[in-house]
Amino acid sequence: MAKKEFSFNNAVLEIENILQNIESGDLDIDKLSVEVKRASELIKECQKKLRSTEEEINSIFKDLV
Amino acid sequence: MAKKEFSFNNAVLEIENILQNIESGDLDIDKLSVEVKRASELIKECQKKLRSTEEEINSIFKDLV
Amino acid sequence: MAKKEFSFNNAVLEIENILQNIESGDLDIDKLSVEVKRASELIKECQKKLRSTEEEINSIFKDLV
Amino acid sequence: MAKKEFSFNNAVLEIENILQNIESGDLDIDKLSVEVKRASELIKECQKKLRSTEEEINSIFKDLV
Amino acid sequence: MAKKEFSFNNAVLEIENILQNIESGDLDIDKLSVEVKRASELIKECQKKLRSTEEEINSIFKDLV
Amino acid sequence: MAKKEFSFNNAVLEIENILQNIESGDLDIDKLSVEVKRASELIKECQKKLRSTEEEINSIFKDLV
Amino acid sequence: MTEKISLTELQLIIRDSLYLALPDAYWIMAEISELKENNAGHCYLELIEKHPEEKNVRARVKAIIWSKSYRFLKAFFENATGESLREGLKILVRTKVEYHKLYGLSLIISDIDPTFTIGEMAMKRQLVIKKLEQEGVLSMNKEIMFPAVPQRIAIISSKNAAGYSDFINQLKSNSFGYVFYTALIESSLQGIETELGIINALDRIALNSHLFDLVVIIRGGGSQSDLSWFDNYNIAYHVTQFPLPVITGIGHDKDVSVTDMVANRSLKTPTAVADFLIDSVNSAENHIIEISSEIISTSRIIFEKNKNRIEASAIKLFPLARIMMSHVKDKLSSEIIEVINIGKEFIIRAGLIPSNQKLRLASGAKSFSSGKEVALRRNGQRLITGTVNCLNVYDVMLKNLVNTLQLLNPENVLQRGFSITSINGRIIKNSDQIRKDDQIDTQLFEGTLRSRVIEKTGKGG
Repeated sequence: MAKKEFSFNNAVLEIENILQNIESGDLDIDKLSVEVKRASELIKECQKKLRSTEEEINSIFKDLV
Repeated sequence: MAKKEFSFNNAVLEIENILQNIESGDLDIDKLSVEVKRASELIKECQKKLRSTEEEINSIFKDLV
Repeated sequence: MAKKEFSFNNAVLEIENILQNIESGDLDIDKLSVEVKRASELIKECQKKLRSTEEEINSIFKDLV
Repeated sequence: MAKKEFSFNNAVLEIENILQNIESGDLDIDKLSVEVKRASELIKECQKKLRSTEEEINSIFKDLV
Repeated sequence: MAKKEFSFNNAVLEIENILQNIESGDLDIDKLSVEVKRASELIKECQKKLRSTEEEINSIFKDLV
Repeated sequence: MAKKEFSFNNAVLEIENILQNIESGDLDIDKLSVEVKRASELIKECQKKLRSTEEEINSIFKDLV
Repeated sequence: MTEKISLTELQLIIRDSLYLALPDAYWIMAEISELKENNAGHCYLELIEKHPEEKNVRARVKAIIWSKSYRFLKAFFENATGESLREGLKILVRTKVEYHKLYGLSLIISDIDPTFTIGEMAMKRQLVIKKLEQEGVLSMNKEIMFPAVPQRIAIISSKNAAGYSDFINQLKSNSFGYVFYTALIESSLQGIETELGIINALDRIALNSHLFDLVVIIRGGGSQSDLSWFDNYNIAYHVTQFPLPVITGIGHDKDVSVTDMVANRSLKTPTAVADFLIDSVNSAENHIIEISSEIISTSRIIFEKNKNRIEASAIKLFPLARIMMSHVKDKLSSEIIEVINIGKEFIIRAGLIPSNQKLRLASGAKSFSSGKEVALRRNGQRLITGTVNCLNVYDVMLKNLVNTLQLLNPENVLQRGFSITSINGRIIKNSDQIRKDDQIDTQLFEGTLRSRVIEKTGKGG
C-alpha cells in the first residue's frame, strides 16, 4: 500500500467494518486471521500516521514558538 | 489432503455430516468406523487449524499491543 | 502571501475557523497537519504584523515624546 | 494641511476621535499605525501651534511691558 | 482704531471680556494670540488715555487750587 | 457763557451735578477731564463773581437810591 | 364880684386849694404823648388817656420828672423794661398834683413802676403776634430761601446812623475780598415815623426786588434803642409779605421785637449782620471749594480705579494666557500619553489573539490526535477481544464435535459392553430386518460372534 494514498479515515472505516464482522461472529475462521492481520496492519498504519502527524505538528510548534 | 486447501468450514460441515450419518444409523458397519476415523481426523485437522490460527493471531497481537 | 495584502483580521478569522474545525473534531487527520501548518503560518504572520506595527508605532511615539 | 486652515480644536477633536476608535477595539490593527501616525501628526501640529502661539504671546508681552 | 472714537470704558469692557474668555477656558487656542494681541493693544490705548487724562486733570487742578 | 447770565446758584448746581456724576461712578474716564474742566471753569467763574466789581450793578444801585 | 384879687393871689388860692384837696400822692396810669428833656436835666411830659376804640383823647395832663428823680428813674425804667421813656408808652407813675402860678397844673412824678409798662408792652406785642399768627403770615419771610450768595443788599437805615457805617465798613473791609453791592434806602428807625419810613422803604425795594438778594434793616448801635417801634404790626406784616429775605440788625440785648421774630434772620447788631453776610458768602465759597476738592479727590479715585483696573487687567492678561497655554499643553500631553497608552494597549490586546490561538491550536491538535489515538486503541482492544471470542466459539464448537463423536463412536459403545449386531454388514436396529435362522454377526469390544437366529421377538414382545 503506497503511503501517499493511505487515508486515516478510510482505514478507520475499514477497521470498523472488520471489527463488526469479527464481533458478529459470522466470520469464517479461515478468513479470521487474514482480517485480524488486516485490521492490525491498518491500526498500525493509523498509529504511524498519528505519530508522524504528531511529529509534524510538534515540529511546526517548535518552529512557531 | 494438501494443507493449503484445507477449509475449516468444509471440514466442520463434513464432520457434522458424518455425525448425522452415524446418528441416523443407516450406515454400514464397515463404513462406520471409517467414517468415525474420518471425522476424528477432520476434527484434529480443525483443532490444528484453530491452534495455528490462534498462534498466528497471537503473534499479530503481540505485534499490535 | 504578499505582505501588502495581508490582513491581520482576516488571518485571525481564518485561524479561528481552523481552530473550530480542529476543536470540533470533524477534521480529517490527514489534513490536520496541513491545517495546523496553515494556522501556524498565519499566527506567525500576525505576530510579525504585530511586531512591525509595534515598531512603527514606537518609532512614531519616539518622534512624538 | 495648510497652516492657515489648521484648527487646534478640530485637531484635538480628531485626535480624540482616533483614540475612541482605537479604544473601542473596532479598529483593524492593519489600520492602527495609520491612525496612530495621523494622531501623531495632529499632535505635532498642535505642538507647533502651541509653540508659535507662545512665541507670539511672548512678543506681545515684551511689547507691552 | 481711530483715536477719536476710542472709548476707555468700552475698551475696558472688551479687555475684561477677553480676560474672562481666557479665564473660563472657553477660548479657542487658535484665537488666543489674536485676543491677547487685541487686549494688549487696548491696554496700551487705555494707558495712553490715562496718561493724557492725568496730565489734563493735573493741569486743571494746578490752575484751580 | 455770557457774563450777564451767569448765576452763582446755577453754577453751584452744575458743579454739584458734576460731582454727583463723578461720584456715581457712571462717569466715563473719557468724559472725566471734560467734566473736571467744566467744573474748574465754573468754580473760577464763581470766585470771580464773588470778588470782582460789576460796574453795571453799582450804577443801577446808584440810580435807584 | 366885690373883691378884686390879683392873678397871683388867685393862682395861689388854686394852689392852696388843690394842695388841701389832694394832699396825697396818686399812682396813675397814662400814656406818654410827649416827652422832652431840657438842659437842666428835667423831663417834661404830656400824659394822656386814650381808649383803644376811640379816636379822641379822653384826658390830658402835663407832668414833670425833676432831674434829681429823672436820672434815677430813667435808668431804673430802662434797666427794667429795655425801653427808654418815650411817646406812646403806657406807664404807671406815682404823682402828686402841683400847681404853679406861672405854669399851671402839672403832675410831679416821683416814682415809676416799670412792671406795668412791661405788661402793657408784652400784651400789645402778644396781640400783634397773635394777629400775625392768625393771618398765617408769621413765618412767611422765614420760609424764603436764603440766597447762597447774599451779595446785593438793600439796606434800610439812616445815613448818619453809626450802625450803618459800621455795617458798610464791616462789609467792605472783609478779609476775603468779597464784593458786596449795597443800596441804602433811608428811613427813620425810631420815633413815630419809624412805621411809615420802614414801610415806604420796603415798598420801594419791592419794586426793584429783582436787583437784590435781600433786605437788611439796621439801626445805630447802642443799647438805648427803643425796640417797641418794631413791635409794630404794620412793619411786621410788611416784612412777612416781603419777597426777599429780610435780616434785622436793630440790636437789642434782651428781647426781640416782633419784626425780629418775623424776619428771615435777626441779629443783634449791624456788624453781626455784616459778619453773617460775609460768612454766608464765605460758606458759599467754601461750599464750592469743598465741592471742587471733592471733585478733585473723586476724580483721582476714579482715575486710580480705572488705572488699577487697567493695571490689573494688564497684570492678569499674560499669566492667564500662560495658564491657558499650560492647560492646553497639559491636555495635549495627556492626549499624547493616551495615544501612546491606547496604541500600546491595542497592540497588547491584539497580541493576545494570536497567542491564544497558538495555545488553542496546540491543545486542539493534541486533543485531536489523542482522541484519534484513543479510538484506535479501543479498536485494537475490540479486535483482540472479538478475535478471542471468535476463536473460543470455534474451540467450543470443535469440543462439542469431539464429544458428539465420542458418544457416537461404536468403539466406545462396545467398550461399555454394548454390541452391534449386523447382517451382511448392515446393522440391525429392528427385529423385522431378520428372519429366523438368519446368520447374524455380533461385534463385541473385542472379537466378533457369528450366531444364528433362533427366535425372534417383536417390538415389546
